[in-house]
Amino acid sequence: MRTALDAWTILSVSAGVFFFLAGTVGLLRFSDTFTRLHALTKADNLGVGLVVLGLLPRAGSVLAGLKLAVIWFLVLLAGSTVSQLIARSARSRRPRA
Amino acid sequence: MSDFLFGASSLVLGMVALGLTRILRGPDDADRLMATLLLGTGGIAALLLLGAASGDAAVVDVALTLAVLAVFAGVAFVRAAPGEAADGAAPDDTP
Amino acid sequence: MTEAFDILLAALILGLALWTAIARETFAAVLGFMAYGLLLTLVWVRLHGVDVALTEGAIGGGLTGVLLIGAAARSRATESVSLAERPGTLTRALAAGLAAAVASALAVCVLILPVPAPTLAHEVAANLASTGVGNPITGVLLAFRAMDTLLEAIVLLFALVGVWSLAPDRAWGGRPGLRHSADPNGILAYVARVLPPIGVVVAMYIFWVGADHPGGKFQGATILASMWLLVMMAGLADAPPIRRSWVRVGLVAGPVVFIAIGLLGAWTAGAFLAYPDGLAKPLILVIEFALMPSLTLTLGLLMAGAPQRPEAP
Amino acid sequence: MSAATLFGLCAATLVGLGLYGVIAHPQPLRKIVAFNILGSGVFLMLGSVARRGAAAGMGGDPVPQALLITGIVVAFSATALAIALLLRLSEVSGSVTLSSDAPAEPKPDAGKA
Repeated sequence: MRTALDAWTILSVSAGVFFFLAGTVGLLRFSDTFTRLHALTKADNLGVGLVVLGLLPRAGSVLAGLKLAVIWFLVLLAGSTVSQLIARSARSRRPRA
Repeated sequence: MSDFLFGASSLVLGMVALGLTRILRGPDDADRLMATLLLGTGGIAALLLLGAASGDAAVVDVALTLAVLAVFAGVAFVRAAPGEAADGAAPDDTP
Repeated sequence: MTEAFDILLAALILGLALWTAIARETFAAVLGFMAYGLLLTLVWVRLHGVDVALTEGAIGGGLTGVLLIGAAARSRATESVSLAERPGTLTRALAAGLAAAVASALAVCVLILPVPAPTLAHEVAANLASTGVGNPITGVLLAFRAMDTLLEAIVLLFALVGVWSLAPDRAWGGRPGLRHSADPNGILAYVARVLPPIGVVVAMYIFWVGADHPGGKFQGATILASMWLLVMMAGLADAPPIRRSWVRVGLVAGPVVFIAIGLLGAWTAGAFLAYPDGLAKPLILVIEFALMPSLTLTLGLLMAGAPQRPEAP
Repeated sequence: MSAATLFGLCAATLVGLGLYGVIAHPQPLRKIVAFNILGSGVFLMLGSVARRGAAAGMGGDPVPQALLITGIVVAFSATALAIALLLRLSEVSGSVTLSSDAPAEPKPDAGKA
C-alpha cells in the first residue's frame, strides 16, 4: 500500500513538474504575448493540479486534504481571471493591427 | 521519498526562475508580469512540495495565503495600466 | 538535496535583489521585487519560521507589491527626468565602497557568531504553559513581549495619520484614493464577488489556528484587508470617507482594548500588560478579537491612501 | 555550511545591495524599493540568528521570530507612508524628484494647496 502511494506521488508530481517545464519553455520561446499567456495557464492549471493530486494521499487529515484542494481551486481562479485581465489590457493597448 | 520531494521542489523553483528572464527581456510589461505570475504559481507548488518533504503541516497554510492573494498582482497591474481612465492616467498615454 | 535547494534559493534572491538595483525601468524593478518577496517566503520556511513566512507572504508578496505597482505606473511619465539626475561617478563609487564595507562587516559577524548560540527558546518553552496558548510565537507576541505588539498597532495608526495628513485641504475628511469604476458584469467584478467569501474564511482560519499553530491576527487581518481592497479596486464598493465616526472608532477600538487590559494588569497583577493568574488565555483572546478588525481597517485604509475626493453630497 | 549561515551571508549581501540602491539611485520609488531590500536583509539576518537558536523542540528561537513579524508590519507601514508622500509630491509638483533644482516645470494648476 505504502509503495503504491509513493509511486502515485512520484508519478503525479513528476507530471506536474513537467508542466512547469512546459510553461517555462512556452513563456521563453513563444513569439507573442497571447501565446505566452496560453503557455502560462497550463503551468497554473495542470502543474499545481498534478502536484496537489500527488500530495493528496499524503495529507494526514481531511482538513489538510481540503486545504490542498482549495489551494488548487484558488490558483485556477487566479490564473483564469488574471490571464483574461492581462489579455484584455494587452489588446486594448496594442495599436489595431 | 523526502529527497524526491525536495528534488521536485528545486526543479519547479529552478524552472520558473528561468522564466524570470522574461522580466529582463520584456518586451511588454504584460510579459514581465506573466513571469512574476508563473513564479507565484511555481512558488505555491514548491511550498507544497517543501512542506510535504519536511513533514511540516503548517507550510500548507502559507501556500493557502499565497493562493488567496495570487490574483492581486494582476488586478493591480490592470488597474494601474495606462488607458485605465478611472485611475487618473491620460487615456491616450499609449506607446 | 536540501543544500542544493538552499543554494539555489539564495542565488535567486541575490540575483533578484541585484536586478531591482540595476534595472532601468521602474516597473521591471518592482516586478522583480515582488518575485523577491515570494522567494523570501520560501526562505522563511527553510529557516523554520512558518509564522514569519505567513506574514511575509501576506504583506511582502501581496500588499507591498500592489502599492509599488500603483506608484510605478503613476510615476512612469517622469522616469526619464529622474534618470537624468544620476549622481556622479564619485558619489556612486563612494556608495559602492560603503555598501561593500557594511556587507563585509556583517558577513564577518555572521561567521563569528558564538557557537552554542544564545537562545530564549528554553525560557519560552518553560513559561508557555502559563499563557495557555500553544504557539510560542503567539505567546511571545501577546504575553512575553506584548508591549511590542501594542506599539506596533499604534505605529500602524500613526502611519495612517501620516498618510491622511497628506490630503489636499479640499479633500480632508473625504474618500481616499481614486474612485474605480468597473463593468459590473466584467471579469474583475466577478472575481471580486467570488474570492472575498473564500478569503474571509481563510483569514478567519489563519486567525483562529494562531493560538496553537502558525498564524494569528496580523496575517488574518492582512488577508481580510486585501479582500476589502479587491472589492474597492473592482469598483463594487467605495472607500469610506475618513470623517465617519465609525471609521475613527473602529481604528482605535483595538489598541484601546489592549491598553485597557494592560492597565487592568497594572491594577490586578502588579505590572502594565501583566495578566492575572489563570486569565491569560481569555484575555489574550479578547485582545486578538479586538485587534483584528482594527488592524483590518488600518491596513485597508493605508492601502487606499490619502483622501483625494470630497465626500459626495 | 548550514542553512542559517548561508542565508546569513545572503542577508549581509542584501543589506549591501539595498544600501547602495538607497544612496545611489536617483528615483525616489527606487529608493523605497532599495530600502525594502535593505530592510529584508536585516530581517533575514535576524531570522538566521533565530534559526541558530533552535532548541527545546522549536525550529528557531521564538523571540526574534516574533520580533520579525512586528518588524515586517512596521516596514510595511513605513513603505505605505513613503509611497503616499511620493504620490502627493508628484501631484503637487508634477514631477517626482528629490533634486532641489528640478528640471521639470511645476504644473500651473497644482500649486501648494
